[in-house]
Amino acid sequence: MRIEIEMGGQLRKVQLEQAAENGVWRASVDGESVTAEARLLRPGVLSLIVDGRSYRIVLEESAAEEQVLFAGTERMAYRVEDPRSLRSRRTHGGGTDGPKTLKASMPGRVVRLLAAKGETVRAHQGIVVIEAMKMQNEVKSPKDGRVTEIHVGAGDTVTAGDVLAVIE
Amino acid sequence: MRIEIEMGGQLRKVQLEQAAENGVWRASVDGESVTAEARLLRPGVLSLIVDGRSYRIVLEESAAEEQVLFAGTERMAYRVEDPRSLRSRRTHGGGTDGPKTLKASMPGRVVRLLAAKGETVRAHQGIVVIEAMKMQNEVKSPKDGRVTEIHVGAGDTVTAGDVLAVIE
Amino acid sequence: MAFTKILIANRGEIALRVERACRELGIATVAVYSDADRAAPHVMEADEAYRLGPAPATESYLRGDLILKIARESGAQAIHPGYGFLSENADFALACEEAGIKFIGPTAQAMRALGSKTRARQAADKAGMPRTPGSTEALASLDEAYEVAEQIGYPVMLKAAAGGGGKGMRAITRREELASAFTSAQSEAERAFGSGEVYLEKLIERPRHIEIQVLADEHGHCISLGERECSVQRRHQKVIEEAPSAVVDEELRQRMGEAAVRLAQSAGYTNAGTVEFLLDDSGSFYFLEMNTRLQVEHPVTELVTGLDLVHLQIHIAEGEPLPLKQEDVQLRGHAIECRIYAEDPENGFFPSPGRITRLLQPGGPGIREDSGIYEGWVVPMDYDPMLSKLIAYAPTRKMVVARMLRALDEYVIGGIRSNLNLFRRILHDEDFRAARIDTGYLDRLLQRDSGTEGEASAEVKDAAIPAVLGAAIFETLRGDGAARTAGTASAGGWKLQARRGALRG
Amino acid sequence: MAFTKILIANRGEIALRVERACRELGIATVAVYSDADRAAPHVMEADEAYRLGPAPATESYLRGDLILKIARESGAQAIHPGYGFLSENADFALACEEAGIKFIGPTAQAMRALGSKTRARQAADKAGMPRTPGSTEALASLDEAYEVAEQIGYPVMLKAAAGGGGKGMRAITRREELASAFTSAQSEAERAFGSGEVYLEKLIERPRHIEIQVLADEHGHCISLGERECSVQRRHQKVIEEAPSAVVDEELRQRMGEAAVRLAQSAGYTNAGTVEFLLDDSGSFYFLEMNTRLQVEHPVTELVTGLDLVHLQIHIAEGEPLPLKQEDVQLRGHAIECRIYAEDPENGFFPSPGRITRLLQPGGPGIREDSGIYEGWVVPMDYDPMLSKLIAYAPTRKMVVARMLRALDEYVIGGIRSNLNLFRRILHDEDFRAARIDTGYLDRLLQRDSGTEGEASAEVKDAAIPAVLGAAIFETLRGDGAARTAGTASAGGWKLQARRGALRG
Repeated sequence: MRIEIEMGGQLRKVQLEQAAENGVWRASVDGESVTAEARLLRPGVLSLIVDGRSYRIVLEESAAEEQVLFAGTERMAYRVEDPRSLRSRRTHGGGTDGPKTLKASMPGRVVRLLAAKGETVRAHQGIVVIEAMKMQNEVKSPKDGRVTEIHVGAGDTVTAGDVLAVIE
Repeated sequence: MRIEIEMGGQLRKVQLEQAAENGVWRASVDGESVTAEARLLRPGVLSLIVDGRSYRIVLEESAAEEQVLFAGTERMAYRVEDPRSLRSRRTHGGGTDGPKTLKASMPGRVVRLLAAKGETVRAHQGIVVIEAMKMQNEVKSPKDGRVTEIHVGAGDTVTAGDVLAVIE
Repeated sequence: MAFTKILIANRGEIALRVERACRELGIATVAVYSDADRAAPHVMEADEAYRLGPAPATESYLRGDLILKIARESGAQAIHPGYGFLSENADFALACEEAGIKFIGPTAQAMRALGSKTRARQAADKAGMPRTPGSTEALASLDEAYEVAEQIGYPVMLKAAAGGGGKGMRAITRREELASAFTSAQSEAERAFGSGEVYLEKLIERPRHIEIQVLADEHGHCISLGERECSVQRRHQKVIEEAPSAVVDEELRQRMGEAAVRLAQSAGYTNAGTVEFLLDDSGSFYFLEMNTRLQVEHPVTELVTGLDLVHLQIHIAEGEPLPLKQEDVQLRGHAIECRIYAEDPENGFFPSPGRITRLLQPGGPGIREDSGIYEGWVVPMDYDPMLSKLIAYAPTRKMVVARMLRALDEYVIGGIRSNLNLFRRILHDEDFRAARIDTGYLDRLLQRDSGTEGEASAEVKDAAIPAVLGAAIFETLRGDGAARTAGTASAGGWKLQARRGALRG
Repeated sequence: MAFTKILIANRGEIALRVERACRELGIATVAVYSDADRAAPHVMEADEAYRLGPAPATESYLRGDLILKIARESGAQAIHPGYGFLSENADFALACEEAGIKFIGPTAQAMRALGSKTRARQAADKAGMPRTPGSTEALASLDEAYEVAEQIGYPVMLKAAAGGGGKGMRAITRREELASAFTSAQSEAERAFGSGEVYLEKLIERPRHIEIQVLADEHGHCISLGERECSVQRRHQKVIEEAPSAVVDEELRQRMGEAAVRLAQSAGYTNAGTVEFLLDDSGSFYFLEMNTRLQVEHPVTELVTGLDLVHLQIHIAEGEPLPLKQEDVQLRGHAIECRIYAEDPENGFFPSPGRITRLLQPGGPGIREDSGIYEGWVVPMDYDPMLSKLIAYAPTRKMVVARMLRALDEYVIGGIRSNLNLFRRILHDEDFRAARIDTGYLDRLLQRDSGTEGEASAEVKDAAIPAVLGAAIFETLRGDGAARTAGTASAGGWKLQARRGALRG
């Protein structure tokens, strides 16, 4: 199996093959051969031994395109570029041109709107104020443009990933 | 939904219905009405509130016919007699007549056989010795009879539920 | 009167911690919960549990009327308020008294006398206890503010009498800043606490925050249980606490302890309380305020004294005399506490509520965790973001820091962001390790470190290959769903089983 | 020499406990494992891990040759043997010495001098320390056995010099029993230990098992860390341990401690060790044997002294002098340990290996768990059935018993059987609570209780309706698989999601 994994800004090509023995995987990472001995202790928790060194790799469960794992204590985000994977077929973020959606980065309640539909805004200008856990956070415009859509109103409850507004 | 549950030697008839509200179940147990408020915290762990009293009900995962749960600290075995349930269609144990299978009650290694095929044995006579965790345990005949089949030999590894021998 | 049932008017780790104490004392527990907390551990672990209302605290945990009604109907003889919510609400304490239900804490009267910062400063004067120079009553006018400031000398601090959490607080270095600060602090205090009362005190530069735990019974006995060092703060919120303080010696501990006991006794204080001080460079200490309740950080005192403060709170409320005298208090070893929050230190400390999808918790020697979470728990957006308190104990400060780092390394919280890495950063910092800390320490560390975040540590590079391999293996298993379900015995067909069998061996 | 890397020649909770200590001291760890333990926590938590061989201990954890080879190749400077396996194997200690790898424990010589019970009895005589009356050398013949028995008077005890775990041990109340016991004990000892050497000692009736922890550095300093009470035993296996003992006062503690130190010093003992005594009704104590290693029950001593014995073991092995003197040892509070086993007390204590399908572990104030398991772990059938050690600390014995019961109530182990309920039974027993215990206590309790097992407790009746309801709800959810997977976000269609949503709220 071939997989491409983008992690820490680098695209790594991985070729992976399960050997006959229990839990042994023969792999090459960017052409370098590696033998790894793996055991899934419970869902999302992998004990990995590579050349005698022992690692705890913990997968953070996510339905999102970007996955997160902990290698020891290091939190690492990654994206799988496997052509067979459904998830990578979704359109990626794209450049700074074109319409941009403003998404909630965390669950919370909309406290107020700082811009109205049709208003011209600047990059980094606050658009929506969300409150969670007694703290208020401004969700800011990713670019200069115009607010073409607003999907929420004061008092609404939002969850992470909800589209709040569109800036064109 | 109607379910019959055998627990602690008693057969209880339960009628269960999920109310419109979140997590509220209206039930009758042997004709007595009960309203329960339930939340599954994670697989197998149920927080149950009945008349203001709070209970932790933990299901022990099992593929066997007999299920086990912990109500607080009490370990309770039960069997579901729901006619719709596949599991209850399996034949139950039966009486003391007819052939009886001798099963391993725990995983281990067969150390030695105490009876040979064809041998006449008495109830409670040791038939197979299994070792686990440095302890040896005799699996005993459930009845007077004759050993008609022996499925294991010294040195074999067995898991719980494996048939060791048949006594007729 | 020995209690047989106690209602815990709180949530999260502190509710569970009090329930555990009650169970140890053979006392039945009544939990209350909001709709956001139906699946919370404190609900399941209680003997009884009753719904209060919707998620917002004003409709649930702050509903003293409902809580009292539940206490009465369930037959609880006492209410433990925990910290936060109603714990320092004198009206609620009074309502409990009037309803014949024991409030586990001081009387409403003592709470009022020490709860307002200006009244507490007056009490400190009466008790002959050092406090920061400045006013002891609300400032009547800007002119009075100018007058007091000249008298004590700049820099000065404007504070709300009813304050807490840094609200209504302003540091003023020059005369010109006073007028606008006065107006804005007043209106901020008015909004936050319903009282615009502010006062002025001398600003102590680079102070340490040192507090003394006191316990007073209802028979006039009061003892102190040593100090806690709480200087590691972000925006006036404690982040790490320890006991003892590296800079408090036996003589200073005794003087601060005696001052704290004097203050408590002067106000007829009963039950557990904490007297907070600022300690300056020269070793002088100044009364700051009194917290008339159990503190979040009480476990570090428990570990170095070997006592259980909640047991003692309950005994005191039952009318028992203190089971020990001042000279019986033995301090031993060193303890440290990390407040684990659902927040993202790398992103402006944004709160991070949501589902905890993965949880690995530490254990073993010297580690205590007072937690209110589990794998699968959805951290509500409605309350304080504290998830858990990780507390370590060891013979020396050096070793307890090493032990806490070990425990942090074992800890994984997935699904939401947490401040675990912040603690690693602090505990590795040379200044922290040398105990060169003051209340501004953490803000300086955060500013200093923000410049160096681009560099990948050696550890990251080390883990890059296994991390990539792990991701690839998870992805391979994900294809057939095994990554998520391999731990249970129930899933799928034989092909999947075979593959998982190979992995699990 | 300061170690930078240590190999841990063990498995289970003790391997993890030593790894934690190493991490706290900044020392890298090398784990070894058998095929049954690839997924064990001690493998994942180590820095390095190497396979030893198949599951049987003789092919893995007892392979000293392989372990030394791995130590050399991985660059470990020292080996920590834990308890059991190679920990009391003088040949292995010697092989380490010869390979230039430090064995963290006493020298082979000291181990030999104190490891044989007869030689240890001779050492006790030399150190002027009370021991049970009887022989100090192997009995040469049955005639000699008769002679010694007459001399000390019946009842007597026949014991194997190389013994342990009750093997080769016979209690003899009358002369007529001696001959057959002599022959059978000899042959049992021969089979179990490869040495048929047996000796006779006076049988102490209803003794308590009290042991003294000692620590000796390589510079001639030796201290004792108080006693542990280990009288709650089943078939000579400890089940519950506590510190301090309810019947040992300061004067007796000092006398036993001094005797233990004398013995250790007379044999040039270094590192951690335990001197076991029997204590009779009259308060007289008799030397029983010395364990030349860290004990399973060391945590109770750690909790009452505030020290970390594994840290100290490592420092001693590094050649450091003891960091404290006898007068620095402060005992405070009370600690108790429960050895949680995979066994079924209701069914003849049959071992119960297999997969742990459900695991809820306790936490909070005063609770320490040294565990080697997790939910999903398959307890191998090849080793000791110990799963975990649950240890509690509180100011008093009464409170620590209540606290342990609270923690046991929080504990759930599903999928395999455990002895959790046995501890509940013991800790609720009036004799245990009054500390009326001796080494025969538990066997008497088990016999007594076997008659009353038919009665359902009030608690069971209380829980019957919720248990039936819970079963019915689980069954309803099982239909669509939700009971098993509701905690993860990945499963199934919208219908299932909706139902689960209702449940989880």
